Amino acid sequence: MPTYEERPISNYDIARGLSLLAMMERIRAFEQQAKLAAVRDNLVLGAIHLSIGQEAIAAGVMMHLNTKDYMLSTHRGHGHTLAKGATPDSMMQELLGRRGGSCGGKGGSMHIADFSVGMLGANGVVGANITIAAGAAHGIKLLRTARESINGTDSSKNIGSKNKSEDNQIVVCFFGDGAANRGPFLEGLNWAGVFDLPILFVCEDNRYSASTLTSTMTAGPGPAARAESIGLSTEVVDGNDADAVADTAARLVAQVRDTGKPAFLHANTYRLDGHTYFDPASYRPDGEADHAAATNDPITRLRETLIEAGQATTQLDQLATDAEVEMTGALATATASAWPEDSSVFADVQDIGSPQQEAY
Amino acid sequence: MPTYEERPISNYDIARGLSLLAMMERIRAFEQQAKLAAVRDNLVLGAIHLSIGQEAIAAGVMMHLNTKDYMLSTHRGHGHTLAKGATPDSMMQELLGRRGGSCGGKGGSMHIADFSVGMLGANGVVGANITIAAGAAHGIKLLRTARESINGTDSSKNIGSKNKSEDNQIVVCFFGDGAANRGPFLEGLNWAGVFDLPILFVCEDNRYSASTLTSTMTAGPGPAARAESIGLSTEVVDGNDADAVADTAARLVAQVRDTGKPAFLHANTYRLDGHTYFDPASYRPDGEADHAAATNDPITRLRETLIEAGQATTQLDQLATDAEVEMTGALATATASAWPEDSSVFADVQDIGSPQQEAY
Amino acid sequence: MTPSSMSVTTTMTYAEAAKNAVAEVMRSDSTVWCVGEDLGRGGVFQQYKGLVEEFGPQRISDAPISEAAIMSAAFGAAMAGTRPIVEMRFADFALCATDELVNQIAKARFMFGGQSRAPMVIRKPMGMWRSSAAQHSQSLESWYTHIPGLVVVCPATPQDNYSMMKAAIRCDDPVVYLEHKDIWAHEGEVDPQLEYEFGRAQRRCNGDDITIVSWSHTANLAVEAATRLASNNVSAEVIDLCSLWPWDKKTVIDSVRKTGRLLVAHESVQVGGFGAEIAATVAEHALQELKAPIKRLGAPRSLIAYAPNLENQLRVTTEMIADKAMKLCQ
Amino acid sequence: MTPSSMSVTTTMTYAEAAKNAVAEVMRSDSTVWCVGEDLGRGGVFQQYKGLVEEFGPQRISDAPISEAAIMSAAFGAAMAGTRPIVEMRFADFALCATDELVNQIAKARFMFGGQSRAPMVIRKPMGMWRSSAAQHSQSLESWYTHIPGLVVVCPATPQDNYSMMKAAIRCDDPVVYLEHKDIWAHEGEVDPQLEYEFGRAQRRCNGDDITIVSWSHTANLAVEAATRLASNNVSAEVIDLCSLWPWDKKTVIDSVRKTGRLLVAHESVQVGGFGAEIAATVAEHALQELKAPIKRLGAPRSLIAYAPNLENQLRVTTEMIADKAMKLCQ
Ligand SMILES: Cc1ncc(C[n+]2csc(CCOP(=O)(O)OP(=O)(O)O)c2C)c(N)n1
Ligand SMILES: Cc1ncc(C[n+]2csc(CCOP(=O)(O)OP(=O)(O)O)c2C)c(N)n1
Ligand SMILES: [Mg+2]
Ligand SMILES: [Mg+2]
Repeated sequence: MPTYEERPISNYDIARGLSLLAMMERIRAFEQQAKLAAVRDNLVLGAIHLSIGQEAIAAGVMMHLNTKDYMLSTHRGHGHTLAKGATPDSMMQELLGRRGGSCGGKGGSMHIADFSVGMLGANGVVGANITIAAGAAHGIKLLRTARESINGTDSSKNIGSKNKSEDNQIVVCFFGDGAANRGPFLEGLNWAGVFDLPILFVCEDNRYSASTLTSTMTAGPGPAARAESIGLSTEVVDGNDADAVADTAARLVAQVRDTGKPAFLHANTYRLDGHTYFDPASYRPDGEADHAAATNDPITRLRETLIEAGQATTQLDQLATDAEVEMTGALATATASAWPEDSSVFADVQDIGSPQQEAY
Repeated sequence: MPTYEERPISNYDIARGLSLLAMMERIRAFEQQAKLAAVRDNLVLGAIHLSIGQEAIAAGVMMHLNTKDYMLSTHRGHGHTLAKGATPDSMMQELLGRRGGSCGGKGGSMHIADFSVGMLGANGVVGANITIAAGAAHGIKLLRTARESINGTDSSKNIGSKNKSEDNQIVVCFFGDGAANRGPFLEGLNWAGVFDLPILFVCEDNRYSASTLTSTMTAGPGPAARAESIGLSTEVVDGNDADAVADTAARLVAQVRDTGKPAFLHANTYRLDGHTYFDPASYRPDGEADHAAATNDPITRLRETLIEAGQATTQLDQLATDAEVEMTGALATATASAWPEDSSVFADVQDIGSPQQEAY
Repeated sequence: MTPSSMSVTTTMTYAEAAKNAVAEVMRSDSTVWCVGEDLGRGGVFQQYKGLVEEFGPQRISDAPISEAAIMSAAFGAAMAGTRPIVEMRFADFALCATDELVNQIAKARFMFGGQSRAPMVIRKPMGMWRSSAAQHSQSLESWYTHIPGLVVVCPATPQDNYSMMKAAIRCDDPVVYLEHKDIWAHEGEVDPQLEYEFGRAQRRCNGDDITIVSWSHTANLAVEAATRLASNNVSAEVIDLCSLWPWDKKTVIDSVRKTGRLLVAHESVQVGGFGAEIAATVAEHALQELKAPIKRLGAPRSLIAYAPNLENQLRVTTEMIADKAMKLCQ
Repeated sequence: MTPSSMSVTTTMTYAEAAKNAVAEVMRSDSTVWCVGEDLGRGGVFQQYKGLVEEFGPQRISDAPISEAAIMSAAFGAAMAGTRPIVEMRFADFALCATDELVNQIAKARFMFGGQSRAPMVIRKPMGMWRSSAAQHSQSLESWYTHIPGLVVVCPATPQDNYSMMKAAIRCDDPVVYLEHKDIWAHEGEVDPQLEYEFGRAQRRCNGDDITIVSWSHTANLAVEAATRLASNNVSAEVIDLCSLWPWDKKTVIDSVRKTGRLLVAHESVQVGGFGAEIAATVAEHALQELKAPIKRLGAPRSLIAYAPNLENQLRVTTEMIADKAMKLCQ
């Protein structure tokens, strides 16, 4: 489990840094608007879980994916979804339960999904997405074999496509430190290992499981050690260092694409907000969150790097302003959107025996 | 994970060796009679899973327990149950579904239990016993605290009882290599680690999960590495070397009693029979089982050690003969036993809302 | 409920009622303990608030996010002689522990021929609450009625949540204890001396024209519906089953014999809901006395949606109960 | 069943029928695959015998002992575009994957607003077989009827196991496919051209005096009972529901309207069983036409015991069905 080392600032990739920052600002701004919608406007009725402080992981991992790749998320999934390419309008509409929402207002924050960009769903059950994600990777592998058996032998694959590796579809699965204590962690990682599946597991370790310090409920050294014991290629990264996440994820994503085998990324981070937007998080030691906000905000850290690398503050500020404008717009759009058709509650249950045919 | 080293035969503990052999012969004989009852007599109607070839683990571990200690077993639990102190009569009656059976004929082989000797049940669901066993250890710890809070402070415990350590009740939980791929493995071991519970987990690795070679369905180095990654003190032993098992288990049992913390024992073994008594096990490579029977039968191996240590063959043969007599008797007793009372099927469902009061 | 001679009642919420019951029993029985996620901070609905301060973290125990282990470890501890109260947080998450509850806990006593007992209270907050969508809103009480070995209870009021919690902790069998999430803050008078006996329904309104059978929060709606019906000159008898297994067949059948009409109302999906069991039982035992078809009112067989207007399509409301009862009496 | 013009029937067992259906579909659709423990050796009941030789280990896939992962990984693979057939080995073990089936698979399409589909066949061999005791004998079909999003089917004959398996694999919704373990070896004629449509019951006997509704293996017993009844001059109509969700209300209600009597018989526990849903539906829609109380015949609310004499106490037998029907007609 190598940890990330200091990059010399001389050959710093400014374009990538800016792109990471832009995405992180968008995620932050989206969630700030979502929180306003909830707290100020009382327009978000269900619970929402903010990833404020954790944006570097979503941005740093997702920049290596394309929309054909799949991603599965948790209850804390806004950042992942946005970084995967979903539009803020359809996301905010979903959070407000409105028409136009990516799930038609039926899912809300905890079930946000956008299959058009490969986002196969947040999940309200901690850890449940891990085995589903392994299965999505299983599906990719099976379909590849099925195509190959139709198109010819295995070797054709190596000849036919020039950029073979980039074409290899993969899955990324996010989950929290708390999820590593549920059965699906073991079963899902084992599944991916046994069947050699193209999936990158990303543990976002923000140290808390709701109001519980996860370390108090976790035996042994933790998720990364467990992943290694299941034979997965594993790395640990400072999840609040966007460049470190991007570098490590680049390596692991490429490895998963090339080998078709699973890998595991443990990213240490901190959630600056409460577990839900209405959680005052008073269970934290005094000053812990303030200290983290002051010293370990991934956005501040990346801004500092960029300034050190020669970027103008104004240019960076502009990214924040743009993001805020975009997300204020998304909230305005969502607020102005109609409720879903009443009848849609009977649609998409099932084809056969659907309540559209007979309500009971 | 230290593995067991050769013992110099000079200071070999003959009394212990004989006691181990006696128990192993009894287990073997019990299961041979059970198999006869099934195959020859058609008196065992449900599936039975024999542990022939694996007896050294049951004998070697259980010799360090007393009846106040708890033990939880698997579908392959006859050996464990006998070694824990259950009587062959009540066990055989249970296998035949007869009156006098330790579960009144309601459980059969897969649910055999004898709470009077601390045997809290076999289990028909692979891996399910792991979390239950952790809980039994949790119960022990809670009751100890409850007693202490009634009897006085913690320190009294150290003064009051001379043989404190032997008094400390513990739990032993057996499971197979296949069970290490189920969620309860992770959840149960983590639970025991988090709450510092007095439990010894014993993985009986016979290399197969029903007809599947477990290694083909297990990612990474396997159960012991997983247990270590969850922070458990872990050892690996040649499970067909009865003395090695007894030595290692002695150490681990004492450690669990003293520290109150969990430990893990990985015992390598081989099942000489089929998965169930009616499984021809034709999925095994030709000769594999024969080779194991010829070279790695734990009974033969222990006999050889004892002979080397100076024991007479006749004396050892006598143990086998005694065991066979005892178990033939058990089968005769069981065969002659009546069926359970019909009405007992409505007893022990529940006190409130029981079908004894109203059948439906 | 057995009324007591010298009752001193106190006002408390539904959540506090259960908490007080738990605390009282824990004071007198050192083998009782609670286990679940976040309990040390009062639990997700604050239904354990303050308990860790009194009883310490061993008896008000946090847990890893391991519903299967929470359920199953509590079971092991129950077999070892303790009396656990298991917190599942949301009834939906209890599905992660189904093998543990159904194959292990419910069956242990029988399977082992009476050698073991599993005195456990398994708390599963159920029902619709705050736009929580499909994975945080389910009511699956009918499932548990179908599993031999389980007691199933659904308290609807603070008094019931107090008295039934005490009865559940005292019970030597596993009790699936379904509190409704939407009424944690409901206040009511609680007489601590009232004792509850499983299998006893409560006649919450007396009436002659129609019997409305319900449970959990829907029983409260049925009481409201009865008031509306009264103003339309329909006299409805409302029976709150309180416990679904065992359930009080006699009270229901006697009532239907009197009124000649039966409406069963519940929040859960109608198809395969426990309302069917009641309807079927009455259709077997009181068919001759019926003046009208037996009606059920449950959720359509769809999933619980997030948007409030969609969620509302799935609710059984006071109005719907009153309307359906009205029609049945015409 | 839609009869075909040129039928060529073959004799096969219930197990073979399903296997042949699976093989045929797999030949024409390369996205169909099977996953479960020990499938490479034919599966625990040999219902996959020979398939790995034809389709290889990727499409007839072994699995770790991880029911939760088997269920859930198949679901992920279904969302990714494959059509998995999931083998749970014993219906009882499927309880280890309840969150996966109920909270994930059944809800995904709806929760995600129709973006995803889960075309899966989830095979759960159910029922009593060979003294297998409480953890290997359950029939929990009523649970699944209560879960929106799931199709629930119970084939009773080789023909049904052939035609319904094909329909299940074709279906774009998740299908809980409950085969009965006690009839794997039953032989029967199978016409490969017969197509099954979910929600269609089969009238397996025509009769005028009483309607007997059943499904799974108990439907076969009901047919035997009808023969016995006929020799007592009672003409029983036997309806095999085949699929429980959707279920064929019309055929049942029409039949009850004709006969005026209803007996529902099933192997599972009577309390909270699907028989209640049928009884309740008839009590709502055909109460006036009933000449006798609606009767159900299911297992007592006890657990399945190992000893054969005890196990027999829990069985619904041909004799019991005939007796109960007889009494109802007197
Ligand atoms: C199976 C299950 N148990 C409990 C919960 C309630 N719950 C929601 S989020 C959460 C904490 C999760 O912690 P972690 O995995 O670290 O993710 P984080 O919230 O920190 O991002 C809990 C306990 C749940 N949703 N699902
Ligand atoms: C949850 C569950 N899945 C599947 C089974 C069927 N089954 C019974 S024993 C067995 C193999 C278990 O292998 P292992 O754990 O290695 O124990 P062994 O039989 O080798 O002693 C299987 C798959 C079961 N009983 N429970
Ligand atoms: Mg966390
Ligand atoms: Mg094994």
